[in-house]
Amino acid sequence: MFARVQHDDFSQQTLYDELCVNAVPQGAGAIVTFTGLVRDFNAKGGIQGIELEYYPGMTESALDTLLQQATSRFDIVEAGIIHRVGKLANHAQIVWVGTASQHREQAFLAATFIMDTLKQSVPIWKKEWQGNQASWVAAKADDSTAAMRWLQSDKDNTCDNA
Amino acid sequence: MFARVQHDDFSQQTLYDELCVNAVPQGAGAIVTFTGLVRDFNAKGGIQGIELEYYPGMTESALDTLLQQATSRFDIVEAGIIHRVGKLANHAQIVWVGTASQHREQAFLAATFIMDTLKQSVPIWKKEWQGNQASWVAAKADDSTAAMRWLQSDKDNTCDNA
Amino acid sequence: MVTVKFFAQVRELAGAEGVDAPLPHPATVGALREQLMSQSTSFEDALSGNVLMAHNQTLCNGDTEIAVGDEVAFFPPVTGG
Amino acid sequence: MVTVKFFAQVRELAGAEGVDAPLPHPATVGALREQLMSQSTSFEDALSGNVLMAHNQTLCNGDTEIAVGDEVAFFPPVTGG
Repeated sequence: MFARVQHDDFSQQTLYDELCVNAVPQGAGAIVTFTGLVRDFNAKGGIQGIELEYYPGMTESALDTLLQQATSRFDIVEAGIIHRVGKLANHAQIVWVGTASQHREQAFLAATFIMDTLKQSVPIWKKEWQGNQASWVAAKADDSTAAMRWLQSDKDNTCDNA
Repeated sequence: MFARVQHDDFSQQTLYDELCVNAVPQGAGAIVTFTGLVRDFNAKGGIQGIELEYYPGMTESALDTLLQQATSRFDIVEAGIIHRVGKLANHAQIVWVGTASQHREQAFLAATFIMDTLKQSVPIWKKEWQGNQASWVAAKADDSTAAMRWLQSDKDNTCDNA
Repeated sequence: MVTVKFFAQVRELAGAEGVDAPLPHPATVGALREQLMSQSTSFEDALSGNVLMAHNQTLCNGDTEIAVGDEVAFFPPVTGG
Repeated sequence: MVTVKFFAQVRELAGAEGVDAPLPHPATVGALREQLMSQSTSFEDALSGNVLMAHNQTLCNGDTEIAVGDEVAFFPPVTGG
């Protein structure tokens, strides 16, 4: 498993190959990848790129936990996440998720789960640029604390013992 | 949309880029890919590669129809399928499916749908090699005719008018 | 004549990739199949059991009508992907 | 002291990436938040409303106990992916 936060762009081929290094010897027959791209519009009209902020340390740890959760919930043999941060132009690659399984259904489900959970619970914040103004994107989850708490279920939860 | 049957191996990056040529100008924010690999075992033990046979003409036409069906059923802006034929070694890439959508859920659903339907209804047949013997893989669908007939629902169906 | 094609197990059992056949009476895919099965024991083996049929590269059934110059294919349930 | 970090809108409203704060009484994340909000109007703006809290990089709530040397972060609901 691998999870990285980086500013630099990523190569589809390189990440696919990295996933296969562990996946193929474990009998993987199905590889699913998801790539998120910067869209060039929002509800208010055209945008000129985005900017992503993260919490160094906590973000990587949340991604690691997310991969562990996906591995325990689904019958997958390997998974990886790359998330870019910083300023990204329209159409740039933002996030890549890869999953490998012996059976395609599990690979699809695990990749879907990772993306759904990532959007709700990994500490990353997005700004959209319109002209010279950058606006923070509003969160969709009504109860964001509940959404994020999910990530803690496998961990020694010092907070809830307080 | 693009669908090809070929013996040669394919490159993840090249196919991803090919999908993006049409997908990105149409506002795609989500790209999903599926890759099927030759597994090195079956229920009876280890295998030494597979061999895939197809029906030149009908197979390509079935893949085209499948892409049209996926496009009409799901909110996707682009999709592609590559299926290899001939003799393929263990761990080789067999099939690639890519879908692009404004929203990730539709991209995931369309890719899942394409793979499920492809396995049931596209004229391709698989042999597995064990030692010097090659055995045809048994079909899983109980009613294969029904599974394949689904592909005809959008076409001028001369057969059913007979 | 009608162009007949065989694929996968059907091809191997038939011992041929295909054959040209005269138009059967009645002129249907089902009658063509019967005509081929009576032609040799290997064709009989190949075409009995769960065999799918295509007429001019579209899946069809035994009632489908055929004409001179058409292409008819027989093959087992598919197993690609 | 406790290391306090702000992110995204909270950081911008606070006008700072973080601050070192004395251990509050009681020594909880909630008391720390109250203490910071009474410190300046920009901190008050930043920390009112729907703000999430993390203690040593794990999501927590206001009752979470803290000690000298701990790291506490305040940030809005996440919007990555």
